Amino acid sequence: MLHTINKSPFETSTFASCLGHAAAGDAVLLIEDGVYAAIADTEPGKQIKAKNGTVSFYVLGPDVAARGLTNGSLAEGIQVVDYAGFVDLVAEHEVAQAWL
Amino acid sequence: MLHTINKSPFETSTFASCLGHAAAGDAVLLIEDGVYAAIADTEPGKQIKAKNGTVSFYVLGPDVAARGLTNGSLAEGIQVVDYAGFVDLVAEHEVAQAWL
Amino acid sequence: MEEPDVSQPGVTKKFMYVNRRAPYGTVYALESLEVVLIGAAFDQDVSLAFLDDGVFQIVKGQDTAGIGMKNFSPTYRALGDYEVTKLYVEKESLETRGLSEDDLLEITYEDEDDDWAEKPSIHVVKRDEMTQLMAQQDVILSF
Amino acid sequence: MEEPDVSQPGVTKKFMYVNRRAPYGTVYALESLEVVLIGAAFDQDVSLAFLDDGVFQIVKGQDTAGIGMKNFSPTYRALGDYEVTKLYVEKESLETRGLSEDDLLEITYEDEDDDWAEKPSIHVVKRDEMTQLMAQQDVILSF
Amino acid sequence: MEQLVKFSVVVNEGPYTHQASDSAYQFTKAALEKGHEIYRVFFYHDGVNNGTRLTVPPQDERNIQVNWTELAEQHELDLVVCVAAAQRRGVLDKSEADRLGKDADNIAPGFRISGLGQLIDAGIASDRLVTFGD
Amino acid sequence: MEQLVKFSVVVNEGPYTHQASDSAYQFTKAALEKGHEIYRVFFYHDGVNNGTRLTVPPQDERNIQVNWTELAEQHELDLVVCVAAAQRRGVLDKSEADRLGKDADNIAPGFRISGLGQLIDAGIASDRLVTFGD
Repeated sequence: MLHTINKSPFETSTFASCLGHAAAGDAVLLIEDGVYAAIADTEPGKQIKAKNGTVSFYVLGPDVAARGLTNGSLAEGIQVVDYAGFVDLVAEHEVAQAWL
Repeated sequence: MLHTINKSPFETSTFASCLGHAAAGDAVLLIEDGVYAAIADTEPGKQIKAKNGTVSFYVLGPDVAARGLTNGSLAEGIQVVDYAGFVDLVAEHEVAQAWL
Repeated sequence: MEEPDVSQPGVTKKFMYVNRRAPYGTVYALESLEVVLIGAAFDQDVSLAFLDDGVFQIVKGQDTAGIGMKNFSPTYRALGDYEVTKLYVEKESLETRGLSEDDLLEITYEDEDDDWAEKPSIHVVKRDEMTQLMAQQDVILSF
Repeated sequence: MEEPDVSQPGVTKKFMYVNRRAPYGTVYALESLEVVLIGAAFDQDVSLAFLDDGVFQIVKGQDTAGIGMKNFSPTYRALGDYEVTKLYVEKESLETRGLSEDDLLEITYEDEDDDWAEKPSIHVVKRDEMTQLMAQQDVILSF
Repeated sequence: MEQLVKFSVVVNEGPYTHQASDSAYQFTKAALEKGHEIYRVFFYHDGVNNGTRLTVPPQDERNIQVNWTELAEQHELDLVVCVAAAQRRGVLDKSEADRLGKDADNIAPGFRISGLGQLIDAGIASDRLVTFGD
Repeated sequence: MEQLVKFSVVVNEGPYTHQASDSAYQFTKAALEKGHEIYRVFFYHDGVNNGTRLTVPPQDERNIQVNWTELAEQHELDLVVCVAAAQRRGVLDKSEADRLGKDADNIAPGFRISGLGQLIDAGIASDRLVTFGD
């Protein structure tokens, strides 16, 4: 399963709920304000680092750049994709679940 | 100052942020999904109980009833008001700040 | 107006409607329920998940007269008539919100395979069971 | 089209714009900034507060080419030209988000009372100072 | 005796999706019933979508636009839709539609389109500004 | 070689206020560029507000409705606006307006109004359903 998260982890509980329901082998893609979860050395960034490997983490590059974050500032192990990569991720996983 | 909160404390950080910025003598009115913060024996309900006295807490009765909560299930010390009471609260405080 | 337009009559997929929002503050709960009712005509394998603030949707005793909005909670009780009989409610979400199963609407259905016995539609499940249920779906609709 | 219509020319109130949301994911930051620009014509005592996710609005290096939206962050740097010179940023909000003042746009104004010296508009303040600032206002606009 | 106050109300969300407009309506009605003055109701962000006369809610549901229009008629309310926000979202009156080359308009009776200055003016001229949003 | 997939896309928020419609547009465009099929784009909740032709965004801003309309023209996309959600929010085509006694309509070119069954059908008929919302 591919989970998408579009909410800031500092503003809503969406990120926490998604991580609580992501099974081993699932992928999580952060988009829109969801990309803020990827900032290294924050609480959500640490949770990503801790869960990385069990779950694969991706972040949408165009949303990262729009928000002034650099790829170097992201938590270790997160892979940056563009919209074409987003399409690939949906295609590769049988089901996409949007955490809104 | 009168603070209004219209978000569930379980979904967003609005409730926490408002309480972090409410000064002694301020009033906090819970409306819409914000009324869920008033449920006794929950984390937000306990925070209200702890801060009650320093800050006055109010909840909008029609929103409580709509959500199937009873006045008896609310944290101690919260005062229930109707829309007319909401108007009074705004009138009585020099400034109203909406925490959205 | 809303004719079921089943383009692929042979296909049965597992549809899950994921409800994570409270009612009334936003319209998502109501309009999600409208999808469930229309979707029932399509003969798919349907279940509903209630987690996070979504559990508030099925709290009993809702009375919306004071806010001027329609109380749509009785419609959940009618879901059995639409053959929507699997409502999974997350235990952890209830507990965090100070709720127990007793606070929820009584939602039942008549089991045609068991002499129309009346059975509960609501199943309170733990988070890891919810995760497993989600993993079994073909289509997940979240609003 | 947008003529200042100052109905009470003698009145000066303390207006605070409270920014608590990130840019781009929603339009509130942009449309709030539009109010600030229009409001500048009214000669009120204006300040802006950035707290919670609002601090993300003034992060430097924003590049929106990839999402097809307009980058409006340069407008914050022009606020000094509109005599909007008090931008309060909450320290705790920055820290929670892994940010420091170095990550923010450089926003300055020329102080006409001090031989047009260039001065910083941004003031990083602690939560209790922010609370005090809020308490001094006559009108608080939050979007 | 209670002191009478001059309120302005800001509505930042459209009809139905969020409760904001409903809450603002109930608040405004209650304030008027208590004898207070409503200086202005200002519709911003998606709030401008409250001002379209093309809505047709189900018959068993409240009609939010009609509620506002009727309240405005009864109490001579000044319902202002922000022009910039409205143009982004497709809420136009006849003269805006003509000026912008659009073949239809959709503004509801009782609402008028004006600039953001009307919001600042409301903040200055009113005793209290109350915001409803998401 | 990559496998081609049949997608449907759900858009639950209106233009400008939330990024959902922009993200959905970028996703749809990227999927088409990779040769995938888009079975349907379904607009629900406030998403129906993407389908009004009366929007006039500032000239330096993207025109979300026009983006969708042009993409639909280039790729024969099926852009469906949910009728129930649209009526609540004031998005009508000519025949709906006539039927409901409204004096104007506002549907944009390339969009059609239909029932919620089209969403379920998209779920059944597509390999993948991707939702964008708030």
